[in-house]
Amino acid sequence: MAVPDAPDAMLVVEGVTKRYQGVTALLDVDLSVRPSEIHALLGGNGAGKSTLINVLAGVTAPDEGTITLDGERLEIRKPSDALAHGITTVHQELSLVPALTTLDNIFLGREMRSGPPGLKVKLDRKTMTKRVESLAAEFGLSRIDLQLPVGEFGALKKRVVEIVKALAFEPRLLILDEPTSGLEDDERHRLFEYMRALRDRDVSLIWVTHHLDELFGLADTATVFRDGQTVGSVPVSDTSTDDLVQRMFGIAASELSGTREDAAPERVTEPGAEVLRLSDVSQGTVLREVSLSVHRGEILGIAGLAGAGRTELARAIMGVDKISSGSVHLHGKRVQVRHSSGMYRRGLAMVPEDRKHLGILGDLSIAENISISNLRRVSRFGFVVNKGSEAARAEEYRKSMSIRTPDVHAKIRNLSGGNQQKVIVARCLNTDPSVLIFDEPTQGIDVSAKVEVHNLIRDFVAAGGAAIVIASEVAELIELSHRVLVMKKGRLVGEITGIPEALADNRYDEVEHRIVSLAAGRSVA
Amino acid sequence: MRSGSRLMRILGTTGVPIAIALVIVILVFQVLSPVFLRPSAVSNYLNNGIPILLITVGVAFVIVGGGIDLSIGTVAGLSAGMTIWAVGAGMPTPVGVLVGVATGLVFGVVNGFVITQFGINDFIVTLATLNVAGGLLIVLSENVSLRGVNAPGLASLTQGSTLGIPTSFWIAVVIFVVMQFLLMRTVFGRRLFATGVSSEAATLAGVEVRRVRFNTFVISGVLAGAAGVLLASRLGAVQAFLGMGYEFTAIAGAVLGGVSLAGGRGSVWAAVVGGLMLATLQQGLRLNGVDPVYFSIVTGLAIVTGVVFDRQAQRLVLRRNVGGGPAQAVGAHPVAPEASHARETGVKS
Amino acid sequence: MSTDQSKARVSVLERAGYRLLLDPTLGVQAMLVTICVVAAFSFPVFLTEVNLYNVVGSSIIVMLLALGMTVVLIARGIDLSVGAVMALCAAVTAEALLNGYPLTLAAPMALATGAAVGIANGLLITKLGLPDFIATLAMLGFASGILYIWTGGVPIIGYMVPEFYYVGGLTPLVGSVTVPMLIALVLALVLGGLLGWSRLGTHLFAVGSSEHSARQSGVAVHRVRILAYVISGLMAAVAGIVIAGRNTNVPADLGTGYEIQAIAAAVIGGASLGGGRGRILGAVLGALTLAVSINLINLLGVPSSYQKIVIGAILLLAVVANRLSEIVNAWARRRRLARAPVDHEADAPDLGPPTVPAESLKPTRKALR
Amino acid sequence: MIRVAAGGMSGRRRAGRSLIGAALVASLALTGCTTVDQPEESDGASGGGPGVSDPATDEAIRAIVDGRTIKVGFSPPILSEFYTQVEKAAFNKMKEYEDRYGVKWQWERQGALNDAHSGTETVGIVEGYISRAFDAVFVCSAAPAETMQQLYAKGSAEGVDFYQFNSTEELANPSQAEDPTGGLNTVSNIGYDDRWQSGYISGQYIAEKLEGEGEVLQIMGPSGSDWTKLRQQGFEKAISEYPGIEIVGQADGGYVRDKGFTAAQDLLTKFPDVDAIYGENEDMALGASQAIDAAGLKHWDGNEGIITIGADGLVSGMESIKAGKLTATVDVNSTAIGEQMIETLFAHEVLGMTVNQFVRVPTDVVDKENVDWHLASLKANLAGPGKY
Repeated sequence: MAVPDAPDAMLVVEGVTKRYQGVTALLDVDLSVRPSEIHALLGGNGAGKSTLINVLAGVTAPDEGTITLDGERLEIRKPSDALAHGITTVHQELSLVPALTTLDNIFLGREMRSGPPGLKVKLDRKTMTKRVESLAAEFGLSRIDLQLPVGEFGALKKRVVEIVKALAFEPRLLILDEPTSGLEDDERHRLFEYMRALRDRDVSLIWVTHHLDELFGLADTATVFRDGQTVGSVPVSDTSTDDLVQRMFGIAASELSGTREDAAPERVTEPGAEVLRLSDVSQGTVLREVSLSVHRGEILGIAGLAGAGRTELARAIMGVDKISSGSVHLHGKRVQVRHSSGMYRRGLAMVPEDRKHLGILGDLSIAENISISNLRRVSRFGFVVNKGSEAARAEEYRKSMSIRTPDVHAKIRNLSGGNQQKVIVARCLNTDPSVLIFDEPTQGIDVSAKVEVHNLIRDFVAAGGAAIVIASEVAELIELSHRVLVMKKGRLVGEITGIPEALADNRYDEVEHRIVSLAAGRSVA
Repeated sequence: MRSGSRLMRILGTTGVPIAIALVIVILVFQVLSPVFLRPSAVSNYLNNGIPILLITVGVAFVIVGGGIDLSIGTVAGLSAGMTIWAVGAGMPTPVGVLVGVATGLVFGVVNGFVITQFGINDFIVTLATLNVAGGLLIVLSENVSLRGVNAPGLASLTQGSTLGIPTSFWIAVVIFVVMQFLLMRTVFGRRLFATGVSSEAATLAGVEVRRVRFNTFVISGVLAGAAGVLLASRLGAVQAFLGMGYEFTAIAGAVLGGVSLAGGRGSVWAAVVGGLMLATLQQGLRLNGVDPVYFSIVTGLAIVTGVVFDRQAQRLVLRRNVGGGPAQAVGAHPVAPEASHARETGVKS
Repeated sequence: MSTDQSKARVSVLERAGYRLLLDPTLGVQAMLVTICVVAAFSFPVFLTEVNLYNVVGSSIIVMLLALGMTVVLIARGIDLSVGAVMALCAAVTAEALLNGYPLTLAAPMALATGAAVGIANGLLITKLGLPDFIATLAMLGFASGILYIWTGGVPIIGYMVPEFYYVGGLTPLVGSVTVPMLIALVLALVLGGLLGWSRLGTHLFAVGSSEHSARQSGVAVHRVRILAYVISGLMAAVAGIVIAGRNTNVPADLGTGYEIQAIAAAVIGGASLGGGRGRILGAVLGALTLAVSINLINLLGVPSSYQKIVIGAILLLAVVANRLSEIVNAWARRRRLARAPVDHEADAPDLGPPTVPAESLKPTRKALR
Repeated sequence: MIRVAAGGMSGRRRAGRSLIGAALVASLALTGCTTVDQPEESDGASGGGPGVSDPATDEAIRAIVDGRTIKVGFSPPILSEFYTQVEKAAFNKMKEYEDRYGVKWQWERQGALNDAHSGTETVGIVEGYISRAFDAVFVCSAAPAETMQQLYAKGSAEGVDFYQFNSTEELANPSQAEDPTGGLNTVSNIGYDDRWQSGYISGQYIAEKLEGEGEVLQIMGPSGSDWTKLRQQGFEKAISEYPGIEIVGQADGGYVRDKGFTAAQDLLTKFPDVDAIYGENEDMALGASQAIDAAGLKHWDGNEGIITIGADGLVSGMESIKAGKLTATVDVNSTAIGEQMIETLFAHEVLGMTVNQFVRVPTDVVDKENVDWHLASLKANLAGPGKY
């Protein structure tokens, strides 16, 4: 389909091309956004969405092409140029400054100043507060929050600050790059409301999302990208998820997820022996008396709002953070380990959240990233790394997990998010774990990669492993888990068992409702 | 294309651009002053340069792990003093050598312990131990004589020659080879790189980051101790201010060779090449009769051009190389120059 | 409302207590007070007006440099060139005075020199991408090399004009108050205001804390970093002018070692080498801590051979104190949050029921399952 | 950091120029350490055979020289006013010899820059001179004597002659009386009369002015430095001879003025009633005199006030003495050292004479009485014609 010719377009991007050191990230891309519309940008990882957004936001300059806003040709060389034209961007990666207060963050680069005329040098925090106070309050940020350094906030609250920051300046064009990642359903919906309200106020929005389900009823137009090129634009009302998936990946949606339908029955199995048990584990104020157990062949989901202590639980199990009381038993034996390396040796492994910063070792190669957690396996005499066998192992994983790279010696940084995540999973599998912990395993990766990662988790468990999955998306947890534990404020507040059976009985909504209610702390209806 | 890209990859290896520059500089100096490559001059040059090269290699380990060690200079001085003291007190040479190396080891352990266990910034801790080691040498030199020691065994470490080349050269080569092996081929080295790239991510991948960092300070301390022993051997006597200021030369040499202050990038041989470059410049200027007041300017210029040159070479290679394979995920920008710069500010907390 | 009531319940005393406990310079304050108390008990002479003024007077040079260093450290840089630049600027001042220029012309010349070096540092770091440590180390070499070649190692002397004795603090202005003290006070206030109340200040913290975020927010990162070095260069120039007056001669090695003292003072004062943290008050207190320590060493008659060891120990103590104060800060913050009426648990704001019809979410979920 | 020591730049007269000067040198020459053989008739060019400006002698020497170029290396421990002054005096003497005898000079200065206190850089510099086969090298270094002597032995074997100047060889060879050349591999050692006497003389001066009664402060150089050690020994020895005089306070002034200033200030708060301050070098003494001003105390006026004394003989020190602030300084005679270096070199290198192992130039205390003369001759030397 062709890009709809939109003479009334507000923003027109024509023929934009961007090459990074020989790699073509965008090739002759067109985009046209009408006034007051929510325009979704879709595409797999590496399709070029982020690059286009970076171009519009002034983070990178295009090699060729033009950008026109309201008929005026724009030269966007740096972020401040974009801001000056009313183009505001909420990047997928938070762009907040930890050392600054919420207020200073919101007004960073656009500070209001007071003082005698011609000498307006003093920051006018009073006016700034006044201006943003009510907006902030709507998103649950108190006055005190405005004065606290952002570094003290959790991920969710940071995301909220980021959104308030974007909304505070009445943008003409608001670009949202995966704005809901890490948000709970409630906040997600609050944001959607705002997006609608902005549209009603004649603001156009460009919205990048991997969650096709979010589009319907919200977005007006969707433009699909593939391999750095525009596939086409389509009114959202005229399309379906399957249609979009096909455009994004050039294959039918059923091919992506079909095979798993057959696997579903095997999920309903008797749990095997207990592998991991936690008894009354506490850690400061973030974990309180958590007791749980995980069995062979089981996927245990952990649900909870951000800040409920899910990641902290994973870190405590892995020995990254020291627990203050309680005990951890592995295969029935108590383990006391002060460091994650000990846990890896004993058969635990973890795929951390925030892949880019906590998962990958960006400057190391794919092979090196795979072997790092179990160097013993590829070393001679216990300390000399055998590069040959290291590469051979990596090669095996590359094939078996279809990690898309021609060379396992390439730096992992250069892979797409989904492939990076597969490498991290390979790293964990390489330690022959009996328990594998996944913390937000599919955050920021595209639909097809997500399916692949889910399959990896299921395969691992099917082969006799045990998995703990932490995910903010309740839907993802329900899809994967046999059993879900819900956390709130560092405690376990509930357990939902028999999920596969419930799904087989079409009781999805009931399960979802229970999880959400427990996590939010409301009484179960 | 194939051979071209291989050439490019070699050029892009850390330290290679500087090594090429080093060869050019040596040739230029040889043309300017024919004595430059005369055996006696080369032997002097090696003997003078090797102690600092050892320190450079030691600090390179710390830097690759994302840290910094400022105490190395005065620790080397103190180790030299302890060696002379031990030998002067009648202990056999091997014991003297051990005493010197052990002194460095003690400082490495103290540095590593305080930094990793208390989580205190390494710049400040090692600045403090710099003062402590320097002070101890002064106290030592006031209380015992660190001169007039007749120790042929100790002296033979640097003044003797094996196969016509100074013994200290062989000692250094062995140490460098072992260290290069340790860094590039062993489990420890791999963990060290992981730590330097991202200590958080390395922790989560099961690397005992604290222990790795602790070990880097121990290595740095031990090599400073070894450097002290060679200094003692060459000088035959120790003066109270020995080693002061060596730390900056060593760090500059390592960085010039391509060891990144942000951590996670570098190699022993690159550090050695960078250190040799500084030593060569100094020796070359000296043999051409340039007043040392110009040295600091020339050295400053060399560092600036060297680091810029290295960066440009890397960038060029990246650009040329990337065209080669579809390995690069489209849109995943391999090097966001701004982002990588952000880490490169030199010292991390 | 209950909020207001509980707010009122937090007594004034308690609030003052929190204020102290939350102060990031708590560590250095505690340390300084401890040293002063020890000194006062050991030597009654310590608390005499004369001695206190002497200590303050002797801390000024390091203090001025530490002020600039703090700004650079906040922006996540480091400036090793300040000592050499100070010496260079002192020489510029002295030479200008020697050539008959009035102080009103000599001082701006020195300031221009400092600013120029700052710009050069900034450009090397931002445009050529050199690590700060290396760029400023090279600049240290440049500046001191130029000074050696220029003076041939012979100190510049004979430039003292009567008003310059005021500038150097050799002639007090009123009572024991000297011009350098006033200069340091004014500049500390100016820089304090700059960091706390100006756009540049916010941007400095932003660049130091997260350069990437700052850039995305439209902060001109390069300009901010260059300005940080310009401020540091200017402070080095001011220090140069003052030390030229205090020293009454300018030898080529005048600035040796000052960079380390400045960094030490700034770090003792709580600035972080990791960027994004640092306080002007901290730098002032840090410089005073160093000066008081030296004063104490001199009064105690510590043999000079032990001085270095003592200085090293003080540095270590100071960083440990800072670390402890961080822990106390964090504890106090948690406690205050626990007691404060505001909804601090608002990591997850309660937003009420979702408003988007759930039906719209259904189809896809199934398609993907 | 070091403005080391030694001394005084003073230039003292442009000796060499007149018979009067020569006579003065001869008469001042101390007996203990014999100055180079010093023909009575010479014009002060003690080492060099050249006598009075006698055309025939000059012509004969000119024949020996035969237009030869002498390659000389000069390695001071640091580039400072004092060593610049030594060098300048040497230049003047070199110019004179060039004019008279047609000898040509190739002079190369390489001073250690970064480690004035440790001297390891000097080792490399001297090795460079050996590699390039210089005829003669003048060295003053903080490096341990043993290190340097080994190096000299090695260099001598390759035909390079070494001369130490302003060095602390008495530490290496404390028994010069019995074994003059013990442990020394130099052709000659040129310095001012007995290093620690700059400390000893200062102590004596203070004691005499105070008539054997009083309290004294001592501002020292960095501990660990040989010069510091010697001066302290000398000073304490002198003071120990006067039981009525007590050293009440000591502090480190690092050989630099601002540290000396602060140290003196601190000590003066604790001991405001002292009678004298000894700064081991002139910069620190000047810092101390600033501290006296700042504390509102009184400078020595011949009868009362605080005596400040340093050592070196720098222009700034002498001007301070003229202004009535610094009381005195020990001028260790940098210009005479520079001249003697060249004379000794010429005598040995060109004329083949055996020169004295120790050449000692006279030392003098400069105070208000004689400062005019010292300052004038110093300035005259600075304006001399030599330049290489």
